[in-house]
Amino acid sequence: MNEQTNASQPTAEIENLTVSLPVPGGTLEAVKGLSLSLSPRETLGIVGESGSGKSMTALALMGLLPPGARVEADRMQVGGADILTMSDRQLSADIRGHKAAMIFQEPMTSLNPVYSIGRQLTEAMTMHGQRYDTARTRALELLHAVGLPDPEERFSQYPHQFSGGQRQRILIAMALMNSPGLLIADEPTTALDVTIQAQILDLLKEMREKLGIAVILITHDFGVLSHHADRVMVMLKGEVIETGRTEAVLRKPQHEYTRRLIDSLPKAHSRPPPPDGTALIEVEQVSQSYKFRRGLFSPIRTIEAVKDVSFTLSEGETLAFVGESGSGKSTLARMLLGLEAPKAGRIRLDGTDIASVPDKVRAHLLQPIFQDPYGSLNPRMSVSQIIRRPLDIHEIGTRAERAERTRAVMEQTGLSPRFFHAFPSQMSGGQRQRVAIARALILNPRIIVCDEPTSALDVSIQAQILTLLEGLRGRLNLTLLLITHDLGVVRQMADRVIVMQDGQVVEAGMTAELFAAPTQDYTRTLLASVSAL
Amino acid sequence: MSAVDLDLEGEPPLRATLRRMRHHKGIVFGGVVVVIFMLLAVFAPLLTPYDYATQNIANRMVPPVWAGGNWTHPFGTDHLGRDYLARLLYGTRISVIVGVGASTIGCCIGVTLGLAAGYWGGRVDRFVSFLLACQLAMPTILLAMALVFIIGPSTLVVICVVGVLHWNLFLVVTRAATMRVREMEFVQASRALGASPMPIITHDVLPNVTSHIIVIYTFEFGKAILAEATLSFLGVGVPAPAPSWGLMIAEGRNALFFQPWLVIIPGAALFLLVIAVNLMGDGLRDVTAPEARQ
Amino acid sequence: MLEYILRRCGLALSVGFTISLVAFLLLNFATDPAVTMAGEEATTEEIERLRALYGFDRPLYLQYYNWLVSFFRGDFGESVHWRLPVAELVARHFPVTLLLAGMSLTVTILVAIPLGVLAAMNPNTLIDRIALSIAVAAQAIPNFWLGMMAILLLAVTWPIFPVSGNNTIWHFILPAFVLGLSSVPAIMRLTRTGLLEVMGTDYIRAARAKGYRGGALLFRHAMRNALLPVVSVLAVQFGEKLGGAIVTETVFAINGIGRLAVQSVLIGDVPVVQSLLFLFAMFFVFANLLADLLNAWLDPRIRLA
Amino acid sequence: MNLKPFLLCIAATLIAVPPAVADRQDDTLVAAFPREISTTDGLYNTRRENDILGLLIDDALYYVDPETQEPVALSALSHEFVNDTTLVVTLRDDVTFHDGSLMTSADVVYSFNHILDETTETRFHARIDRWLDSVEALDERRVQFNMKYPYAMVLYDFAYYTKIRQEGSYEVDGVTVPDAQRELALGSGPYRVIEYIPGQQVTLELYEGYREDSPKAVASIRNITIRIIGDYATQAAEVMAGGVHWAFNVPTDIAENVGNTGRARFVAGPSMRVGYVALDAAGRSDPDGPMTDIRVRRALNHAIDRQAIVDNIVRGSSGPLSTPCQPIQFGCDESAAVVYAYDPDLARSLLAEAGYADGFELVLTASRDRDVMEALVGYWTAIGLDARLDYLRNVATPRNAGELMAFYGSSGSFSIPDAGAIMPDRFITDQQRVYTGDEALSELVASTNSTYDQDLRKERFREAITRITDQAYWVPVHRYSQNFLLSNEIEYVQPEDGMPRLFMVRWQNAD
Repeated sequence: MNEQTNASQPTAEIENLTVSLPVPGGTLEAVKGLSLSLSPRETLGIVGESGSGKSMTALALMGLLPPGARVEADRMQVGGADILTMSDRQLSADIRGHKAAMIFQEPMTSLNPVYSIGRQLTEAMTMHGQRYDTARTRALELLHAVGLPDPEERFSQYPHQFSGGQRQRILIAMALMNSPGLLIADEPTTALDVTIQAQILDLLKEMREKLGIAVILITHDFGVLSHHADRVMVMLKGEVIETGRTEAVLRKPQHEYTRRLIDSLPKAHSRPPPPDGTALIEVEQVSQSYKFRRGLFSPIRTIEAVKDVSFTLSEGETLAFVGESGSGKSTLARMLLGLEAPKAGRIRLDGTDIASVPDKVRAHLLQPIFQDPYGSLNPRMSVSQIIRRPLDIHEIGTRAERAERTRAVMEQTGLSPRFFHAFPSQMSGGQRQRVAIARALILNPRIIVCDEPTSALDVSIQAQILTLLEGLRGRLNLTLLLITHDLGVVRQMADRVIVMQDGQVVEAGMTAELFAAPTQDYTRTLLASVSAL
Repeated sequence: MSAVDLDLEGEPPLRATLRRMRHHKGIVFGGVVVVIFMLLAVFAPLLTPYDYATQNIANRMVPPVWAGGNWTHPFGTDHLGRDYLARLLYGTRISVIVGVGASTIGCCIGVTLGLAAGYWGGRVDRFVSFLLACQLAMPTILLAMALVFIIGPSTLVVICVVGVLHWNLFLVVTRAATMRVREMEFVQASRALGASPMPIITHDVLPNVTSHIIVIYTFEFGKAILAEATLSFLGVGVPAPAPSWGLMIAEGRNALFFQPWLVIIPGAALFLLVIAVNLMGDGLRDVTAPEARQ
Repeated sequence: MLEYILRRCGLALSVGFTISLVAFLLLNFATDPAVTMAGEEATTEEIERLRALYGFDRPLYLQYYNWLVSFFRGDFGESVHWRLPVAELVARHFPVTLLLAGMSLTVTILVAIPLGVLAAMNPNTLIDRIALSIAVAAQAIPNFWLGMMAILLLAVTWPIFPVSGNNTIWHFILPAFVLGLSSVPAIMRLTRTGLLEVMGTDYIRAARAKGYRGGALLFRHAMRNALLPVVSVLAVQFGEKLGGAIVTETVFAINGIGRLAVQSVLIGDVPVVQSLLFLFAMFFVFANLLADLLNAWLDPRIRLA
Repeated sequence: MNLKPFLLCIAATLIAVPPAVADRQDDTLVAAFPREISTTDGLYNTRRENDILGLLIDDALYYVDPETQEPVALSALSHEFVNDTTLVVTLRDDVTFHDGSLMTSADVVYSFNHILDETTETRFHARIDRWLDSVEALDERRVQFNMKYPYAMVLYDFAYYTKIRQEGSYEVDGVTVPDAQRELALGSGPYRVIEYIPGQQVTLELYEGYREDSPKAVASIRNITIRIIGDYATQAAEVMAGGVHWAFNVPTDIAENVGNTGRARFVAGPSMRVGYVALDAAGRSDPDGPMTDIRVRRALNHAIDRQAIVDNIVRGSSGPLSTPCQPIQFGCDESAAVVYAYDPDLARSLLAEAGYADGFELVLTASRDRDVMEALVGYWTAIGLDARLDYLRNVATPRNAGELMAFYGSSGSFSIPDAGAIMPDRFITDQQRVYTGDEALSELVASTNSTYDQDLRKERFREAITRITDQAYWVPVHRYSQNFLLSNEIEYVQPEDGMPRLFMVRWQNAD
């Protein structure tokens, strides 16, 4: 239907693109003077943190910028068509889904829940006058190609009947229906579990080679790019600060920011193994299950979140729980924090059964740090109130003493005193996470339970927080229980690792040993899926 | 789409909300109108020399100024020669008192149940949900009529009946907000600190659902005013000779085609007050929404 | 799915049961049905005779049991005032109200949904503001007042529509409009926000990336998702029309169930009020049930759960 | 969403129901009644609405002539007093019920026995039972009435307080069922009921077998539809819009306004109706209540300006009232009444004298004439009482139960121009509505009708009126004006006695 692009001509080309967005009180230049050129079969990685303008660039290519956005460029073409001069109708008819297709970060929500996948696949062709039979044949062909099992049978099923990975495969198939020359993948794996991530990236690579298309891969994760992109473009605040062959950029980053990005990737640490301390937490064959209903009237289902888990946490060590979402690691943390009671098994805190440890004593022993720095702070309280709250609840000290202690902890966690009366909404994500750490520290607990402490933060901030935690651990002789899906974090921080899957312990061992020689298949898949540099 | 990371000069949430309120046309308009009505209600005796109940049947049905009347009775007089402006002004008191009283009663019931259901969940939630299902199914107007009829009409009875029958929105919103807040990590942090439920509800949950409650309160305020007017109109509300606007409309109904102002004036007052209240509610929702979204 | 339906029906029944209890207790505690029933000019002996005849002297729980049993047999008791079986009164008045409710729902749909769609398609424009203003105004207008204004303008000043009564379909147009308008704000806002929300979802962005735009995007992708909640709220609104009919029918002198309710309350006709309270509630409950089932059927996420 | 079926349904309904507009073309007169007709059987309701309906569908033995206001024979041919307490009535031989059957003496005896039987719960039992001992048929055409005492009002009572029903009308499967004639009363009048929709309308049709020499044979319009329209504003709107031809008792304000538009005519006709507030002098609601104090009752009388109420609110052909009857009635001698002039200061001092200087809570219960009620409450508030209006649809129940301290009542005396038509009902203590607690008065009033000596009756009425007004058992308020709204299409002249006779309505310029 659309003529094959001339081999000599680049698939997509942008010269001097500027995108400005209206914001309260003026305009924001989301992309400034960007130029790029992309040949068939080539993969360009665009990397940057949120707000760097990488997504805006992609949306500009599709003509899908939010209303009110202004686009200026010397030249912008996809598959030989000049996007700048095209109307929305023309863009719809000729570019979107035809010359250029796009897949998005969230496979769970990118399919319309009320229509079957068959309809959503075929309409990409039928809406432009193709026969349904042709479209169906093509769709089944592509579903086979992207590796969806039983495409014929599942053709009339609805999105909610597929897993996240499967949905991303369906979305890739959908993007390829009209054989576009360019595929833009905006964070295609961020929302997926690590083991699935690798599969999807490999699938993209395979499709690119099989179909001869050009790919723009947008990500915040340098790791993703190292194996899958030919060239890399690094963006910061709307500007391209560095561009070049992937290996070259990784090996010899030119720009300070690029260097920081690469450096901030967690590295294996070289901490001497901690001395054998006393056992602070002993967990014996703990199980936990939930009965729940999806709606008020769906049947009751039982989910076994944790099955027969046993481990010991000794004073001074850092133990990491690794697993994908639903592996039961967060449930474990909740049980330790006294937020729920186990259905079976025993948990002993410092030698006492957790059920007989009074709440307030337990609070002195261990404190949590949560994942989401937006949700973990009460937006109606000022920073000092938040940090002081544990002292208020435990009724420790006088007003002045509490304020004194608050200031001390703030200093410890690197929070400037000017934040004392600030509210969470006035702070950045990293600063908030520091507040959360300060709150956890103010009672001088011996154990900190860190539930995904960095996964909601930008990469460069992640590194700062991890460094802070490392420093505090040393200075305060903290015992850390780390819960994460990020193996990089594990390698940097943990002494010991426990790998979990479906509520059960798959493998446990010292970090270095486990990374070097995993014994279980699952652990191997997990490790392999992490894009090492 | 990727967020536009603007390093806005931060300000505390309350001040930010107040600033947004000052710049919200709906709130400003609604607020000004509501305040004017409140002032009229409070200072009614100073604004008119007439009493709302004193009749002068030799001087009935005087048209208002714009319909050929005179300035002695700017809004004219009713079928008993009572000054219509005086009745309207004193009627504001009834509307405001009923609005405040009924929505406060509804608020107390709904918020209490909502907090309990949202915080404890499980059986408590199921019980409260069942109560809600029953309450929603109750034909409110009919039940209110029956109740007022049985107990006997008076302003207090109307306030209580309307209040007792209008708590579902408070419940629904408080429950949903509480459930959401409850799952937020700062609540879990407090629980991990060993705090007992009451301090968590008062310190962590309530401040974060207050904005929703205020929004609902505004809407229910308007609804209660309309409910009172409707009951009075149907003859089972505030008893005569109290100058309830609904009653004034009912009394003016006979003259609708010939002295339409008797119906139009109280109707317009009712409309203006309720629309102002609702505009405030809409505005407050707009203004507090950004925080709710975070 | 079957379990879902059964559960839903179970809830509907238990709600109905609770409400019947409330209706029964409320009116039996608060009034003496025998006195009301004996009517004007009754003597004490006659009241006692009636009390024994209708079993008002028996224990309350037994009375409730009998009332409930006969209720489910279709015997709703007898109106004190009309001296007619309540079932017959209801049968006589209900179709009128049903027609009114149906027509007013049509008005709601025809006004609210297009308005909501228009507003959502043009957010923050003049159209949007006009639509929202209509919603805000419709929410604040006292229904009975609107009805009177409608009669004043459209039936008397310009005699386009009949003034009152329910003899022909033309008699229903003004009241249906007045009653229908009361649901417009809720439905319009819901359509608008629903559509705006849907238009901001990932799957709409994905559909746009596929080449969808304009009307095709709206009708082939966004509408069904946005209207799912609207359908259930419409059903709820339909259930609430009975309550609304109380006022509208009074204003327009329509001889439906709402007017019957008002009259029965004002003359203290206990059996009728009791039965109507229960019937209104059951009507609402079943409208809701229907909405849930409809929603389950329209939404594959529930249908195939 | 698929709306098509729903829309189709609506469309089908629109087509199926033709817009039927009742009008002159159909020879259908539409009359509006403000209050519902709970039964078409006039024996079971005494409201004016039922009086009007009864005159249309029932022919009693006698009829009050609209010109002379004297009783004339209707179903009866003649009557003859055998002695003071024995009356023989001869029936006509050509009166038929609406099913075509002939009216005989057996029907008359059956009908009177039905009223005399207390268990049938007819509304006229108390009144008829007071004087009538028994009824017997002498032959096919002659009926003998055995009276307990001489009764002056007997022919009026025949005209209005009785209906003649076919023998066995109330027997269903051998059991007497009072409601048997509720929906479609079988009468013998010029119109017959063809449809009765409770609370909505009654449809009547001219009875073809009606005899032509009847004084009611002036009926000319084929169909009469009586629509129940609860509020007068709607009635007025309907009259202006052409949906209703005839409405009565319309408040003067509205009627005048409608008349001014020229879209219909306003006629203020004469009325026999009087309005009053009865006070709980007997202390039925509260033995120590303020109403038991004569000074309080007098104060309430002095507090109201009847002339102002009449001039400003009621208007039309109304007038202030000082008697417990309508002064145009026989025996209703205004000069016998103690007149309470409007004097709020005196009222206040009377209250103070009675120990109520700071007032008390006065609840006035009423079910009609809201404007007047509010005016009364206003006057009583003005003398320092905490007066309140309790406006109910059904006053009768609490009234008969003795729960009220003051209630508004009115009586149209069935438009009978004789004080004997109102005072016995309102002052003989066997009536539950009587709150005087005055047995001597009760006997006195009872005696007014028990003689044929008109001078003696007059004397007794004088005495009773003086007693009632002196004791201030009532606050008499006003004589009513009877306001009609008549469509320009019809002709109707209201007879002097104030009883609307709908069968006298004719189309304008009809032959």
